[in-house]
Amino acid sequence: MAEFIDLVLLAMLALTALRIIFLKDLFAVVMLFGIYSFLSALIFLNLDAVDVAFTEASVGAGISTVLMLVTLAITGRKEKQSTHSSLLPLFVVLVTGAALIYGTLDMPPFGHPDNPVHQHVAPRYIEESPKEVGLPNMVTSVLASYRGFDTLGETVVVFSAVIGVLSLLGVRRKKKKDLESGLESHRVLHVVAKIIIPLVILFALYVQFHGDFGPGGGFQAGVIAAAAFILYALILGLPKAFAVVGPRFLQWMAAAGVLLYASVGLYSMYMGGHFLDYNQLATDPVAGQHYGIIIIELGVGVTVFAVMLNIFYAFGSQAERSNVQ
Amino acid sequence: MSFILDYYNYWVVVFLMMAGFYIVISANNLVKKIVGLNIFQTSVFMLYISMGKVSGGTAPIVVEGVTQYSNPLPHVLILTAIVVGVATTAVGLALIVRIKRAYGTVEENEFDNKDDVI
Amino acid sequence: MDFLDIVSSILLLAGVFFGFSGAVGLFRFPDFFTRIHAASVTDSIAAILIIGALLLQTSFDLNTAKLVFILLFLMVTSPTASHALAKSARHGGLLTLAETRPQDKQGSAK
Amino acid sequence: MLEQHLAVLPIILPLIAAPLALILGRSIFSWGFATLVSGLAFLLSWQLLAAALSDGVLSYAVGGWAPPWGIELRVDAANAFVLLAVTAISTLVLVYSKHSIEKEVKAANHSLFYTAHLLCLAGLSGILITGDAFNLFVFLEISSLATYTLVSLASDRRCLTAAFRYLVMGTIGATFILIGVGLLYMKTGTLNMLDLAERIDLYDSSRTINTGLAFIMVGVSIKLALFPLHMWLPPAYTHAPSAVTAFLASTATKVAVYVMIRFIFTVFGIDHVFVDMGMGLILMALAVVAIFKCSYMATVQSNVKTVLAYSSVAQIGYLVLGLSLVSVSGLMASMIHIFNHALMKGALFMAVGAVFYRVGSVDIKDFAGLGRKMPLTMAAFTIAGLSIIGVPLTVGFVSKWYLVIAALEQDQWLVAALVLVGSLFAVIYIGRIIEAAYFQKLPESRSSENIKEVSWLMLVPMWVLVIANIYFGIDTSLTTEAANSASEWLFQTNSMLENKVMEGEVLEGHAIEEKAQEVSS
Repeated sequence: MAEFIDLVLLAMLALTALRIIFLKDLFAVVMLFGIYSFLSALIFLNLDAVDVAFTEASVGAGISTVLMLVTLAITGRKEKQSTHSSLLPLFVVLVTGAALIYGTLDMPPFGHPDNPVHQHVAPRYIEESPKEVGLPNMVTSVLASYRGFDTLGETVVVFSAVIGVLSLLGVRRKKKKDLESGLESHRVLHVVAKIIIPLVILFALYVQFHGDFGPGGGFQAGVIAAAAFILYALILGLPKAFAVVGPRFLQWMAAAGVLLYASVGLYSMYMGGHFLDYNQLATDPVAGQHYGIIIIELGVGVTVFAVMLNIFYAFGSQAERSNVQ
Repeated sequence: MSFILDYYNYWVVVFLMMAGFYIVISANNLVKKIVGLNIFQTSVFMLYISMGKVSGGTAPIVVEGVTQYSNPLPHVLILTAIVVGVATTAVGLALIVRIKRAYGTVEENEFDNKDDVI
Repeated sequence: MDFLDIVSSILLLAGVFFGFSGAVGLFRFPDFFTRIHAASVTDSIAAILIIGALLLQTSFDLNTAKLVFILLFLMVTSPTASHALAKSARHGGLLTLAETRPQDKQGSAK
Repeated sequence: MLEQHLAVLPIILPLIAAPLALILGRSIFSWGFATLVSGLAFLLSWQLLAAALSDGVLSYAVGGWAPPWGIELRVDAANAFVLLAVTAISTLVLVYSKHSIEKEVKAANHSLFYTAHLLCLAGLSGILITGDAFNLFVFLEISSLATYTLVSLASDRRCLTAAFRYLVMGTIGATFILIGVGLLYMKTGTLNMLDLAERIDLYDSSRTINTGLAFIMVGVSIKLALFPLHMWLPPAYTHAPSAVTAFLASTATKVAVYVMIRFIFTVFGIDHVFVDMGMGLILMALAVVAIFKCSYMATVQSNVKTVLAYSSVAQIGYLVLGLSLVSVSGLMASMIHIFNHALMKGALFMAVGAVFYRVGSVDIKDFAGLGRKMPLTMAAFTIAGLSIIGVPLTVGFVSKWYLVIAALEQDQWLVAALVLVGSLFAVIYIGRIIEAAYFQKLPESRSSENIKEVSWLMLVPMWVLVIANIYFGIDTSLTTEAANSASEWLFQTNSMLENKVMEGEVLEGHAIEEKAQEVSS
């Protein structure tokens, strides 16, 4: 059954990708990309990668699509007729694809439990991590503890993204109150948003702190919390959102999250262990792992929330500027 | 037949990757290039997740009575890679907004004509 | 197959039927407002029916609560989204089919 | 405490400093802080190189999890040597950038500039030190994102399109590396490079592994701007702020070359890459074409930064050429050239940045008469230019010398001759600029402009590099010793790998014999 679902989803993905190649209407392209992301999230779910599915749905189908739409609002939605000769790209793609297909011929069969991937390294995560780290969600154990350095790097990548976006676009605080911002006339939206936003933030907190036991964690929580504020900013306008959380404050929050994460590593060095060795954080190693993971997940959550919201602010204020012009 | 059943997943994923790759290198519009880049990357993520799957396994969260779990390591790698992807997308889109402001167009061949090449 | 299973299957099938008809409507109807009407109305009822069917399959545990929350969330957001879309379209100056072709309407009234 | 954590500190120091630099906010504080941090990183990497030269390998398990389960940092003579060059250049460029950035970047973005610079430094250090293939991808993306930001900070609008092209090409490269690492992981189940090297041999002739190798090679080639994939480099280097170009030209591509060396020597093994896959010939051909095509391109450009950018692509050809000779001396020539080219190009781009600071343009025709107006800057440019050409008593000569020796060792007379002919092109493109600066008169229209020497804050780092150009050109003991032990170390690791393969074959041989006996009995 799982294989059948997989096949159907893959077919839908292939159709979506083909449609995107030939479409000229960029608005439709971006919406199809959102669908593509969502379908791949379903594939991830079907292949047991619940955390990944969660992230792909919130990032690919959520944040990325929103950012692309805002960009389209500034750049226009029609693609002009391409004048590129498409033969060279086609040739490059065919060669690359042929190389990859050649590579698949010696691949271990799909889903087989004896594959090398399942024989080396991973068994320790599956068998020992519930004892060594003490969390039922192995993905969180590996992410935050065994490969915690990768996750620090990932947080820094997000931080670099906000540095890039801010240096390119900046966030302008508007002095003029008269320009139309948000969806003033939509009464129904206002009421519904006011009901929903607290629930979304509550859900984000649940995802943040329940990530040790179920799918979720700092990254997903940060994105969901940012989505709640993005909704607020969309409906009530950027100036009102700036009054709640200002862009300057968000910059500090983004920096603080990275520093919070790194400080756990420094503290464990101070206690005599290696960088990010959570065993040193408490007398009982498993308790130490638990403290360490909660704190670094908080750091990730804070940074991701601040960065995603700040990036949206930057794009949003550009879009409002182009509306005025 | 079992050959096809063993590999069809990888083949479709390769096709999707190449579709994304084609969009990146052939599109003239910068937004479409970024969409292509995302499709390319998302398909690579599928390659990783496919190799982590164990037939008959469940999601790698400890549940009483389950012995066969899928491999958690590719999931962790891809969580990181998704974040890297969205970071790149954000910076790329910000560049596009600035290019639109500076050149008035986001079609590659049009702004090329507005400057001397290099 | 006990009674609950049968009821749940019927609800599920009904939900699928409504979802499918909504998709057909989305394709077949002529303009924006009729399409969004088809999509939003059938979508709501399909969601209620399908989640109702799933609720009957649970054994009244955490999953039940989660499904109820999802149902409530969909009931609030889905119509709101359709409303916002339609209102924005109207705001932006989109006319209904009847308004764009008044003579046709008169013709058909006769 | 310090010795124990020496391997991780050069990465986390700039990593933690970056958010602090953002919080500091004021341009002058961020600048001072970033320079201080970069200087500290330089001292640490000096210590690290000393430790690596005396003790061999330093392995550091991040999080206390033993490899291959956790992430391992692995420092040996080779990457400590490259790290030393990277941190040294970073510190000098930061000192230099204070004035240069004031001229070329909007005031509001200054603290963002220093933050991005620190992030880039942290990413490059991470790429060099990490011993984990996926961790390498993460740090690669940190440095790349910071680089796109740095390139796009210039005030000319063309920097935007240059940065966008760089972003698209860079992301394609990174995704190719991701595919390659995934294919390797699929066959071996591990991501640790040492562990990968051990387990790859079990599947030596596998098509999946070879495809993975090809994808990693192409991905890294995009990052290091190897000839047909170099198209992103000239525009990016031309339109980025001068300080950024000085930093990137002398570090980013070098780090990518090191990544290629690392994958070839410590993961796949040279026998596999060069003999079985025949990549040596491909790399050598591409390198030779790069040297000629791009040296020629450099002679016909009018923008000096573009001239030097094409020259960089040509110099990358030399680096890859040394690598493709597959010998200790060839690899040693590449390692020396990584260090030396960083010194030359750093000095050259700093001098060009100084000209931009005063004149506001870097066209060759605007260099006319600058020899008198900016004597120190142009003297620095001339000496570093002579170094690029390969005049004796400069580091350029040392690099070319070892490269020619390495080629002759293998009776590659043609290659040795081509290296020397390539230098002639350098005479032309550097000569054009020097001719303009010293033998052409300042145009009448500019004589009223107040063109004078730049401040000491820009001159000192430039001249430190120029003096290093001469010093390491005369006293070659430090660089050759480090490069020699680095390349011997790489070959040693590699032969360890191959011995294992041999044992594996012997075992298989036994198995075959046993089977044969079973059949016969």
